[in-house]
Amino acid sequence: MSIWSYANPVKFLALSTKVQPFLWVAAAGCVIVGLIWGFFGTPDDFRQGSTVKIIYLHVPSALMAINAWFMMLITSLIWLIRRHHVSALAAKAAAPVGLVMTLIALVTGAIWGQPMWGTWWAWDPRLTSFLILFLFYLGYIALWEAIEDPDTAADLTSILCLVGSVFAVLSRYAVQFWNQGLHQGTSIPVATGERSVSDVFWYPLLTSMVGFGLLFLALVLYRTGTEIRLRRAQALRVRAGREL
Amino acid sequence: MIALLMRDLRLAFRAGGGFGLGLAFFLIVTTLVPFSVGPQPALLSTIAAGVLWLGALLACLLSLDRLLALDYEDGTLDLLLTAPLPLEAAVSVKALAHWITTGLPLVLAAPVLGVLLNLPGAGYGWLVISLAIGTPALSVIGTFGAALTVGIKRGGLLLSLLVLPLYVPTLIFGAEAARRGAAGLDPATPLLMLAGITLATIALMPFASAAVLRMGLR
Amino acid sequence: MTLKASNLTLARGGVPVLTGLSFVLEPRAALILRGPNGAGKTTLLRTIAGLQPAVEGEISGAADQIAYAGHADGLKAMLTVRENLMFWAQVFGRHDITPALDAYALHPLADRLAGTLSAGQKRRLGLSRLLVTGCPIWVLDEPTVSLDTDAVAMFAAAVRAHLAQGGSALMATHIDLGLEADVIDITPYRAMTTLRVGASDEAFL
Amino acid sequence: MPDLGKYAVEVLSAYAASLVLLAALVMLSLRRGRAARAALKEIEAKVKKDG
Repeated sequence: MSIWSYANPVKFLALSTKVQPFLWVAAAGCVIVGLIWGFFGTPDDFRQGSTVKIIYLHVPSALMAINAWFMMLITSLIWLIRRHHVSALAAKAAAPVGLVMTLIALVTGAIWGQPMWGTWWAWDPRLTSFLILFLFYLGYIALWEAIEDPDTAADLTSILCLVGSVFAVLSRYAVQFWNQGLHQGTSIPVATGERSVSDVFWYPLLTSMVGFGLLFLALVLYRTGTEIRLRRAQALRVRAGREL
Repeated sequence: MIALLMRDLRLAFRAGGGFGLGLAFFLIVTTLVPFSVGPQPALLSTIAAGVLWLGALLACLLSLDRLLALDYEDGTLDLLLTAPLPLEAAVSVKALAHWITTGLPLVLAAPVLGVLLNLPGAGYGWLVISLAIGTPALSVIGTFGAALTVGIKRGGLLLSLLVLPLYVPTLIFGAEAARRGAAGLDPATPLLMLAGITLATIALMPFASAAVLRMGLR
Repeated sequence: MTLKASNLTLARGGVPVLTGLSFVLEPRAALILRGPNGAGKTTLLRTIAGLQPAVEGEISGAADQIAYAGHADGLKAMLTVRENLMFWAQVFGRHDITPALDAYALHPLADRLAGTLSAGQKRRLGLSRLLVTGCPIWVLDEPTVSLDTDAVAMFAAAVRAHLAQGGSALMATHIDLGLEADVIDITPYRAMTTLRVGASDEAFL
Repeated sequence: MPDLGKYAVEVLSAYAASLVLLAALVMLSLRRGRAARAALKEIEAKVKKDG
């Protein structure tokens, strides 16, 4: 059985209904454990004091903010190439989640930046990139809302997602060129495998990141189900209307 | 293709065509800046290059919602789609017409408005060059935004919301080049990046715009 | 050029409206579509003109042969009649607009702005556009809307001349133009709401 | 409750803001989901009755 068989809405709904309870429990468990562990169980940083506890919200949400867009890019491509409706609806479902994740990353970043850098906001490349990402999410969601025909909306938002991705990367480099920035380097460099975060902070952070990831997954599955039901209701309504 | 270009230009210059509106908007924005930040010459001269770039960008944005919407309403787009002209070429030509009627006048007017904002003497040349290189990208990207929103009623605001984030790289490199020029620094790097963006968007965006138009008009 | 459509299924807004429709349009022939409102005439004509894809079935002989005239005429109010026509002629790679002006008695109006014309005059201008395209197959959606008796006669004469030159015409109209035309009633081809194949919402039913 | 030192306000407000945002997202998703289920049930029942 190929993975594409889950592109069928009915099959997708059946599967997602089955896994969702586990996902929700696991997501809630990881988020709660990660945050409580981080909040109560870790020492203060010798330079940053207790503000380091914000990392358990800031890093996971920032990670998911980018991953959500990345997921939308992939599902948009799948829609454009293979025309699977579930894929397009998953992209639609993920956008608000990504938007909120971006917002959390921005808010926690600002609250963290205030005591550390002495300012709520700095036009630092990372902060600025996230602000731009936020705008992209807004535009993407607004375009979905504005187009009546669902397939046309899926087509146009997919292309916007594609073009937007290119421009988002371009903006990232432009912003870096424009201002070198205050923000510390990446916390989890994938390539080198070396962490700039010590173990005491790392394990609760990892738990929290897994939790945010699972939460994202659970939310997207749930919201995709919602979109599928709305689409089905609309399809039935159109046809019922034409009988008369 | 030339026929389409000539028609768009002629329409823009006829009464009600909207030519000059962008220019007037640019003038007003520039005039309002000193009212909002204060008249100190030193302050104005540091922000002049950036303000002029931003003003030009907003003026460009202003006329985008007429770019394809008018042709959509009177059926011209449907007829163009059935004509032997490739749609990619048609949207490129429309972007070019937009640039000639909106971007080019802004480029030419910018130095005059620079005087109002105390732009340093070294900055005039670089401002004009950076605008001349950058504004075509604004027109081409704007055409994509216009194509996305063509069938949408009251799509003007949405158009701005979609297009402005896409304008970020162009604005950063363009304004950076103009600012460096005004400060007497070497603007070569941002100018080359700007040129790269412009060339890439001119080469690639028409395909996206045409694809989006075909999907939207179906 | 023979236009062939075989076994077409067409959708409007993702829902099939017509199915199993086939026809052949030979040169020198005209084909008139009949059917009540909402039967899918406009959808069919737009599909033939290439503005939307058919859900199923094949259309051959249409590529770059078609001059389409829909509900909107694609006229610019701020251009004169002559400029409007000249533009469309150039888009189709031609330059001579005199025959078009002749056929619809537009010479006296040639230098008026299209925006100042009456609805019927605009429609005449829109129809004269077909003559400057030089395309052999005309696809017309309700061409006689807002035309008076004289103008309908001009239109019928233009179609007749077009057919005599080897062209063909496919149109949706309720008016009898006095043409030697086949009539095809599309009502029987109406898609049942139970038809799912190819509908864009098929997966959701 | 750990001693948050002089940054207590910052840390707590960051947690509060994030949790509120997440809760709002989950609530809105659930509400929309329930509305969709109800709408679908209604139209399905109607279609079944008619056809």
